[in-house]
Amino acid sequence: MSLSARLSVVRPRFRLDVAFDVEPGQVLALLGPNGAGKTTALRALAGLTPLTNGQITLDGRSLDALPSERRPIGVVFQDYLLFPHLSALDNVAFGPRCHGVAKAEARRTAKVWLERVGLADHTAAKPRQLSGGQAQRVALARALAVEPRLLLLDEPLAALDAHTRLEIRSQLRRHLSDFGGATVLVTHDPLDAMVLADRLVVIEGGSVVQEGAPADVARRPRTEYVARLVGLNLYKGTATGRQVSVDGIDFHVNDEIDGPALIAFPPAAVALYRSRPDGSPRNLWQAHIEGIERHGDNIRVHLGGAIAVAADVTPAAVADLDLTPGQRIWASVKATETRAYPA
Amino acid sequence: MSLSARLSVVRPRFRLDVAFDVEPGQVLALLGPNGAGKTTALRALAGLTPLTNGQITLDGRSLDALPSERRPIGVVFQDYLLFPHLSALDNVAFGPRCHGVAKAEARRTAKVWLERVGLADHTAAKPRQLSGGQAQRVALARALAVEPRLLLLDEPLAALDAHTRLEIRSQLRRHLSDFGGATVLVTHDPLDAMVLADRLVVIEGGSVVQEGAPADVARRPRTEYVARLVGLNLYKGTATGRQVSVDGIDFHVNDEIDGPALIAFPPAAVALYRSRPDGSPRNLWQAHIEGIERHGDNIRVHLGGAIAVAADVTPAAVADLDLTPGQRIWASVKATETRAYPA
Amino acid sequence: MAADDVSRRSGLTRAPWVLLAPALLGMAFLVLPLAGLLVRAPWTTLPERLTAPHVLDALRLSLFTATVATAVSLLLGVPLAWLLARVSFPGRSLVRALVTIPLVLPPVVGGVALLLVLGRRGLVGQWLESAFGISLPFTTAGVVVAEAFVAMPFLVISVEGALRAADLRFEEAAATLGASRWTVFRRVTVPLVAPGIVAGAVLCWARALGEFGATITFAGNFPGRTQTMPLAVYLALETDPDSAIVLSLVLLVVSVVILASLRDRWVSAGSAA
Amino acid sequence: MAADDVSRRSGLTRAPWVLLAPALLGMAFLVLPLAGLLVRAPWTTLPERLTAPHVLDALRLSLFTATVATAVSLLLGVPLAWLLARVSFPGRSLVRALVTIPLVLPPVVGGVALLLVLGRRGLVGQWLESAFGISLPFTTAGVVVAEAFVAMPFLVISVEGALRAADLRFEEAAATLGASRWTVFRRVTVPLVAPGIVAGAVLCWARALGEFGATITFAGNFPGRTQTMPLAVYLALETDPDSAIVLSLVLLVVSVVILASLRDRWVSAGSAA
Amino acid sequence: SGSDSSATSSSAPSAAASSAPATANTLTVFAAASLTETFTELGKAFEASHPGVTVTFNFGSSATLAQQITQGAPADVFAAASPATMKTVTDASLAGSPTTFVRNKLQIAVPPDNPAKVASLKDLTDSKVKVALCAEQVPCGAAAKKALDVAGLKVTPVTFEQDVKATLTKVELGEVDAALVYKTDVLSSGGKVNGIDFPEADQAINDYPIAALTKAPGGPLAQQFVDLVLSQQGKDVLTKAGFESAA
Ligand SMILES: Nc1ncnc2c1ncn2[C@@H]1O[C@H](COP(=O)(O)OP(=O)(O)OP(=O)(O)O)[C@@H](O)[C@H]1O
Ligand SMILES: Nc1ncnc2c1ncn2[C@@H]1O[C@H](COP(=O)(O)OP(=O)(O)OP(=O)(O)O)[C@@H](O)[C@H]1O
Ligand SMILES: [Mg+2]
Ligand SMILES: [Mg+2]
Repeated sequence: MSLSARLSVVRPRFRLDVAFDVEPGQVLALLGPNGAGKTTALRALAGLTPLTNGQITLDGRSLDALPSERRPIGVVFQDYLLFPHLSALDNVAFGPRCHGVAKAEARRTAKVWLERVGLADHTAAKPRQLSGGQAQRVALARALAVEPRLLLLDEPLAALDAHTRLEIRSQLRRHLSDFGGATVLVTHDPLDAMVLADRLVVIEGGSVVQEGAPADVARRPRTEYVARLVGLNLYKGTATGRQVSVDGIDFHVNDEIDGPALIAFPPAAVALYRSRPDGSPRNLWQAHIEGIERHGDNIRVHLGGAIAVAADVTPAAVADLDLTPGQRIWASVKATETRAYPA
Repeated sequence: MSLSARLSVVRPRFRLDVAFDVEPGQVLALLGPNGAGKTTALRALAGLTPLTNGQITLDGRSLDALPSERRPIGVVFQDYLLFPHLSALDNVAFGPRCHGVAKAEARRTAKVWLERVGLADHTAAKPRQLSGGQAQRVALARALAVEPRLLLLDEPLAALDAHTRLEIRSQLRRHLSDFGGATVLVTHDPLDAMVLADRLVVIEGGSVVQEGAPADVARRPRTEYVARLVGLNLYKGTATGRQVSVDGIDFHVNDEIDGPALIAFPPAAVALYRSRPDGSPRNLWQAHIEGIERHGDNIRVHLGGAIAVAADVTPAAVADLDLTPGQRIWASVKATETRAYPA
Repeated sequence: MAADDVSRRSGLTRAPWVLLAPALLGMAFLVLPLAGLLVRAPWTTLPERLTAPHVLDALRLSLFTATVATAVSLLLGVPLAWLLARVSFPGRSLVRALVTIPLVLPPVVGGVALLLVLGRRGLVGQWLESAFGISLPFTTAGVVVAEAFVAMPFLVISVEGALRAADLRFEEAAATLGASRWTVFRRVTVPLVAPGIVAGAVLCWARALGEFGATITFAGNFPGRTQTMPLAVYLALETDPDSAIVLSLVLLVVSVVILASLRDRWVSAGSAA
Repeated sequence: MAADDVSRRSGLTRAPWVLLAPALLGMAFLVLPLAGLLVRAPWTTLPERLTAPHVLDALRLSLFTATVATAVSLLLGVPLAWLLARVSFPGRSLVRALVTIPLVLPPVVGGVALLLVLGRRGLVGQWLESAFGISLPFTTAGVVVAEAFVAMPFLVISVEGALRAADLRFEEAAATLGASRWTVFRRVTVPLVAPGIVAGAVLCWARALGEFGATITFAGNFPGRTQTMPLAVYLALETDPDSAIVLSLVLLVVSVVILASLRDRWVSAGSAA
Repeated sequence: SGSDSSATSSSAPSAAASSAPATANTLTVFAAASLTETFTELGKAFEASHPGVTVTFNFGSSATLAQQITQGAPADVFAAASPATMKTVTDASLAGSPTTFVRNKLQIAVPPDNPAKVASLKDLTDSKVKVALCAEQVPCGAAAKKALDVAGLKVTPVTFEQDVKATLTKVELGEVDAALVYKTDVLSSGGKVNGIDFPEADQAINDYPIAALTKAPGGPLAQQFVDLVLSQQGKDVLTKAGFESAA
């Protein structure tokens, strides 16, 4: 087993308590809302924040007693932290130099890495002459240039534009599969997480609330945060047979289930009606419109009432139904689009 | 007219030359790849980088000669720049205090703003005790608390998690419509741009390459960068009637057009076949697979050959076709899904 | 953002020898001579020497004048450092070098120079006396002037260094929030470089406390009025060297106690950043 | 990221009076006494006084010893400052206060203290002489020792202030790249606080250049070997004050020229950040 | 100085009181640092015989004091350690003709164990003997040079000290084997050095001049203090400290 971490960090108004393993070659994504403790966990792995409790084992070796500089790690920080007095090239060559590589050789390595991240033209630039995205790419190159066994990335793609992000993302994947080390990635972007990670660990308020393969997490979110992340509406209810009751509304579902249950459905599965539609009364409730906003090509309607629901409708539908905030409306969800699973 | 800007900044290895107007209450998004000059343009508007040439007019008043502190602006910086020695509350109260508001009053205002961005619990925290996302929300509150006439935002939502981003985004919209000032927003996130902005200006290499309403830009991208941003394949070709020829491949399109033309279609509109399909030979070409990656729920296949194309297919299709990198394959696009317009 | 964590993992055990060895050598070099003085001090007659009235007078005067001189230096010196670090004007590097003059000038000559300018017959002193009836030489105010003249450059230069090392972008951020240059200075610049200002003030205070040559020349050596501890030490050296060592030790102990107790508070309060 | 742009919009015209007034007053206060000396200087006899052989000897010796003393101080003092700023150990605040001792100690007493420790019969000096045949008093090396003793605290304290104001997170980033504490110090810490180190070195050099009391007490006064400019000035003052003023002016002009020409280069090279 | 209780009116019987009424009960004496002990004692005596008068001393190097006086310092009496420094003041017409009130004679000072076995002036010429002399610019150095010239000896010292106390300190700490210093200094060291007389010392005697200053704010008190120093009482105090009386 490559990385095994049990991390506990106690702060005056915050407490982190998480445990996870990462197999060799695997990428673990840490997801969580702002202030969940993702950066704290990463700092603990890097040896920059002392553990109050717990242990970190990498390739069978305990890292706990090792200072940062002796840990075989590479870190990309959330705000880059490029050395302001060194050129981009020397920033990247810094790591290899520290590992005993001769100057000329280290610079050659650095040049190769800068080329890989698409900054061959900016080797001589000082960090203050780089744009935000350029700086983050240099930081990425700097972390990768030490050929770490454990790569720690705090929002590595956040400042990259769509084009570059695609490129760097696939290069990152390629490089990761090359050296077979463990990677821990902090990101807010569900797409990044889905594409890059083999496993997700979702942290909220310092504790793990869900973990699993990206597809599983995406299909069966366990908290509202995860549900929003993967674009689903999520409710807690009580199931009896094929029926889940949530705050007085009965949802008919395809899954056979009993007891406390979670039920999830995408906003696009919600249909809106000006008057009560005929037909089966299940999965149907009355709501009022709290807000309307553009969402990609569609319109997202926020519904209040017994439960808060997001519904995605086409602009045409908005015009047809003449939707306005405050209006009362009927909403329903197709049973085939809802997914129910034990809470 | 609220804001009218002609900005020209010359640097040793870079030259910015852009012009745009922003109507009162309008939000203009500046998009562009890393290093395009977005931050430079914002700094010029804020009076932090001197103009080599050009002029800035806000509400009929020229800002050129005014120092930053006399410009009625609010700025959120790409790396927050919270004052490390002040609490979150005092960071937000700083602006009102500078505008002559009494201390107690300024703190009240600040408290309200921190509540609006969801940080009521962190008023006393110093910046170093905040997570990245919390810090950025404080920066947002700090910029808004001075009730600026021109709001400048450099990636204001980049560090926010999905949940908070949704909230802050709609609050931002609400506040913008309240005071009716002009807003210039730099972002990489096409969704942010689409949802928040009334108009997009796309910069590449220091010059404007496209501008217009978000929907127009999304429908008719003019550069590869914009095309990728809005998720389209884009090619330059020559049109004759309903046919556009791109590097030897003939595309049949719905639009009547002649001369140099651009043609765009979504990756999902590309169909893949193991052997040459029967039927109309148009919109059909042979390619090889360069890469395969997950993309949301689908699989994105990168195709090489006469033209580079991204194709989105379902996981089931990948299994059926047994796609592997290097493989040769036939690709086609439905004529109804392609859009052609003059280059 | 949690850089303060790092201090927790520090400790002498983790300091590399290549740094620790010169550091300890330097410390020994600065502190050992004190040991020499302690060995040599006439411990038996110490109490009576200490309680002599003029010793307490001199000590009180020294602490008072050094503190006032430091306050004056802060008032004039921090803006001067800011000017040198943040405002570009022609001849700036010359002015910066001129500011170091009182450092290089042998203090006795400094005292003479002060007499030439601020003395009763000096360029400015004449006018001060006729216009305001102010005469600085041979007064406690004169001691403050002499000490400030000699000590202020220490403050100016170390604060300027701190200002240059500080991140300008915070000042830019303050400007966009509507802060005038003065507000930026007061509410952003000064708090950010507080550790540098504290360091400069310590240098300035200590130098003022130990000032001898310029003081005796410009302000004279009148007990209770201008006789500071270093002047008392000088006279004691003439008559009774052992007594001089005792007086020096008193000066040292008092200043070390004050610095050790005060500075930690300033430093932790000032450098929260 | 382009904070350096801000300097372009600076200028005296934009400096607020509330800062400019005290800054200019401070500048006048430090520079005016020089005017006094210039007015008083015996310009007619200047050339012959300057070309007297011992003047050039003393000047050369002063520059040499002050430079070597600064080098020694950098070698020992920067690590010491690092120890005080970055490593927490029991008694740190006491050590920090003890380091200021040579500042507060009247220089003549400092010289006596050095003799007590490093003199022929001193605690360490005895051993130095018997073991290595090294005797410091009355030698040029002794001048360097005396100057370093007096001037090093200026370096230590101002560098410590700069270190405390620096952003620790860059050092953390270096550590994650595999840099040992020593490498972090050498390749990250020192370049980042370069402006502070330059400021400290300037203080140290200037203080060493002007050193009088400790030097004459510890190293004595022998032309060509231990007679530095301040010693020459002091003795000239006894018999011929005009001559003393000329010598002082020479010292000043040389140091101002050196500082004005060198510092800008250091500062711009060091503070590229 | 506990005579403050006496009436102010009694303090200035002379007519000069009207010219400087505010300062007439204060006397400011600028004196060479080597006179610290003796003059402090004489000052007390003066205060005792002049009720209501306070004597303030400003002790320092004679050259510094001369500088201060020529720059307008409010001094009544100047007692210098050398005629040269007094001359600076008289040249500026700030003092009447000075009087020599004491003289000081050189001795060879050696550490109590006398490691170099120095017994005479000639022994100082031995290159193995470390010798400290005062610099020629200061009075004791001038005297030493004169003595050595008279003796026809050439001594190469390791240092030319800035004043006699510094020279003495070098002997006390054993840094040098011998030095030429004043007899008063040997005496005041309280046995930490031994003094050796030598015949040439008589031809190299240093005079201490004293003068009342012409612009003295203390008026006639200045001359009265000078008179006290020149009186038998003054001589007693000074010779007790090792000074030779001035003929
Ligand atoms: N101070 C400077 N000196 C020289 N060149 C600079 C400076 N600041 C920025 N540049 C260069 O100017 C160009 C534009 O930079 P800018 O920061 O405006 O880009 P950006 O569009 O904000 O990019 P990003 O999205 O990565 O933040 C870049 O090529 C950058 O390297
Ligand atoms: N040095 C510190 N002292 C006290 N509290 C801190 C410190 N650093 C962080 N915190 C707190 O610990 C919690 C976790 O912070 P952390 O930086 O790990 O969050 P995060 O998950 O990385 O968030 P983000 O996505 O916004 O970067 C936050 O509530 C933060 O306020
Ligand atoms: Mg974080
Ligand atoms: Mg940018």
